[in-house]
Amino acid sequence: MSNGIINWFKFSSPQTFYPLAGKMIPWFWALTAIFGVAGLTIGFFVAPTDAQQGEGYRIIFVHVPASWMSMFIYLVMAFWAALGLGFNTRLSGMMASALAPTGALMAFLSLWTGALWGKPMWGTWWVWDARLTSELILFFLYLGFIALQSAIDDARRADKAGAVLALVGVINIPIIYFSVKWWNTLHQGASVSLTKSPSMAQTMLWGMLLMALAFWMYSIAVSLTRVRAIILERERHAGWVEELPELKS
Amino acid sequence: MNWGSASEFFAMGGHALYVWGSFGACAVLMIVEPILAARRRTTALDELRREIRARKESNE
Amino acid sequence: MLEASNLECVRGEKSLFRGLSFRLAAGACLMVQGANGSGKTSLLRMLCGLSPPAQGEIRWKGEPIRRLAEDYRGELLYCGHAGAVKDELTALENARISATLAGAPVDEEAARAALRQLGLKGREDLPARVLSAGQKRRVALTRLLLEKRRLWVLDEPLTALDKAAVANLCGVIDAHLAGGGMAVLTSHQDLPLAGRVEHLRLD
Amino acid sequence: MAETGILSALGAVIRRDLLLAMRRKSDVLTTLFFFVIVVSLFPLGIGPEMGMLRQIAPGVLWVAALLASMLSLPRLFAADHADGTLEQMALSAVPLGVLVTGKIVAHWLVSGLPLALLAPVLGLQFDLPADALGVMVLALLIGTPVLSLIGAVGAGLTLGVRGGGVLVSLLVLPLYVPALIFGAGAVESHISGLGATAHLSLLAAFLALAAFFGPWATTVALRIALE
Repeated sequence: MSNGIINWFKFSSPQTFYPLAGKMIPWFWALTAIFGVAGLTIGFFVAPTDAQQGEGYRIIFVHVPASWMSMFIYLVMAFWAALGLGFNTRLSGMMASALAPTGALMAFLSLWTGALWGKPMWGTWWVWDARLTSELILFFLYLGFIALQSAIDDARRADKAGAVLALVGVINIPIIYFSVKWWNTLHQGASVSLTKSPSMAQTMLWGMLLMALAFWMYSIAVSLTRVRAIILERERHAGWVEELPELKS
Repeated sequence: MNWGSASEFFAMGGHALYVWGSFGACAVLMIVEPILAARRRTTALDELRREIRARKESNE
Repeated sequence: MLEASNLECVRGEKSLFRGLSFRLAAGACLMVQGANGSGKTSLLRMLCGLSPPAQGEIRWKGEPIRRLAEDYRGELLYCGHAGAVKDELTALENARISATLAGAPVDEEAARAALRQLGLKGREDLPARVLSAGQKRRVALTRLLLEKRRLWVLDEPLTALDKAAVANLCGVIDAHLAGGGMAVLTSHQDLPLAGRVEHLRLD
Repeated sequence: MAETGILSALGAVIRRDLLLAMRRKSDVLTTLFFFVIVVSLFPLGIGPEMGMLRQIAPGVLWVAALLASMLSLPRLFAADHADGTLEQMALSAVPLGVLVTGKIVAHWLVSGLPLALLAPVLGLQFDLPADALGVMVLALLIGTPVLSLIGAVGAGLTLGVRGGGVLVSLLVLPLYVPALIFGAGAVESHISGLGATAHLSLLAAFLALAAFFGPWATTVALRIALE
């Protein structure tokens, strides 16, 4: 038991994580490419044209994965934040700040593709549908997190303050989603449902799943790249950084 | 196979703007973001190199 | 009683001090000295538990202060650069309210007596706005008399005080130490205390 | 610490903050005037058609209440932070969470409660019927404490931070969404004859949750800010 704990703490030190992340990044890029190519092939060439929505429905192959990732990344961010706040591990805070821009990007992509999907289907770029509205608020939460962290100069304080905000946000997100849904049904607004189209074929589901995996691998790869940059920025006065092979050349 | 020809593929049944607008935005942003992240790391490395050199010179 | 072992303080990217250890017994006084920016205030805030040390541990009666939390704070009195004196309130209100906030409410008579003892007789009901810097400082220092705490942590308590007030304050600190209390303080001026003072130099 | 000690400390903080607010009346009045002016601007921007105004009234009043209560947030801890009182609170034998709760209650009493009491007068400008005004006040009475509770977290996080005043709105406004939806929705669904009970109970549930987590998160945020 005690051995396992020691290993965990060793793993969670920036010094050991930095080279480890460097080794993992190419693999995640490779997985991104494999899943991406497979997903796009199915999405464009295997999945049949949708009877009601025509070819426009193919947007779901990026819209749904982006929405999933935007929500999932917030959860992961809150998890790292809680870990950092509870155990005072340096790496957790860095992970949380490395994830935030990617999460914001996913939320933005989800909104962008949602708008482009809405125009041909509903004749309007934006509908105040529960999903899109919650996604918009999630995007604001990401922006708030990034803004708060960049406004605080002291890195340790920025990590902790961001952690509190992420935790408050993660408690609030289900309530926000529920309230927006409630508001939406009360006002009987147009409800855009990308996933629940009745003619959802098995192949479409596969395509979406593969694309979701590609987005997932992408998010890991890019946030690992970013966390390496953050480690270098924060740990520059630690002795081990000067011993890095990148700096010897 | 869904498409008879390449032009049919690019036309996306009249929804070209929306479909390619979505996929294009994803592609562009998902290429730009990793480049920015990698650039952030090389900038940090450059700064470190400069700092180490400065420290060495002041020691000599 | 108070025990610090192997403390390290990091501000920003700079390590201000490391490997700092000391022990303070009942009735002892520790004077922390050092140049500006050597980490005196940081050390004092660390001793209060406001900021955690980057390394090392602070213990009170053998227990880490992090674990003691409110139990430790109930024995501690901290007086920082900012005196926590509200301009909008009168001297008397300031004294009573800060005692209440600290968890040790006092009645009006005790508060008036404390203000008198520090030479603020006749100014009890003036708003702090019209008091001079030294008088405000003395309002802040009434907490020493009103809150019965074992450990005093005073950051530059002499700032803005005149000669008579300094002597007065030294008397208060001496009485506290003679009663088995402890004090940790910083000061740029000489503090003519009657008892033995230990010194700690940072830098 | 005994239970009575905690309650008396809570009362003392509330009394202190109210006393300070009384000596600095202009701060309180600014918030109220802001509320009145924002609400009065809407008819000028939209036009005096009564049917339309009646329809937008709940939303306008609620959005204005959000903005007004947010306007007073940066002051919640800033003065105590600047003069060292906050440090003393953090070092008090009374748990910081209790003192923070007291400050939040006082903030609501000077910034939330007056808004709720003023709302009916402004509702008249929008031709709201009397019973809808009653629901409006009730919804604001339940909802404005939520604004103070969540806002306090934002105020704690941005304490002493560059551009804290603008930042706090970015952090806090998205979190206000449920309060806005349930609060304004209560009045709307009352007007449309559906009854406001469901909305008000949800708003109350949100208040209970905010009352549970808000002071705790604020306390953590303040300790971080003081480090």
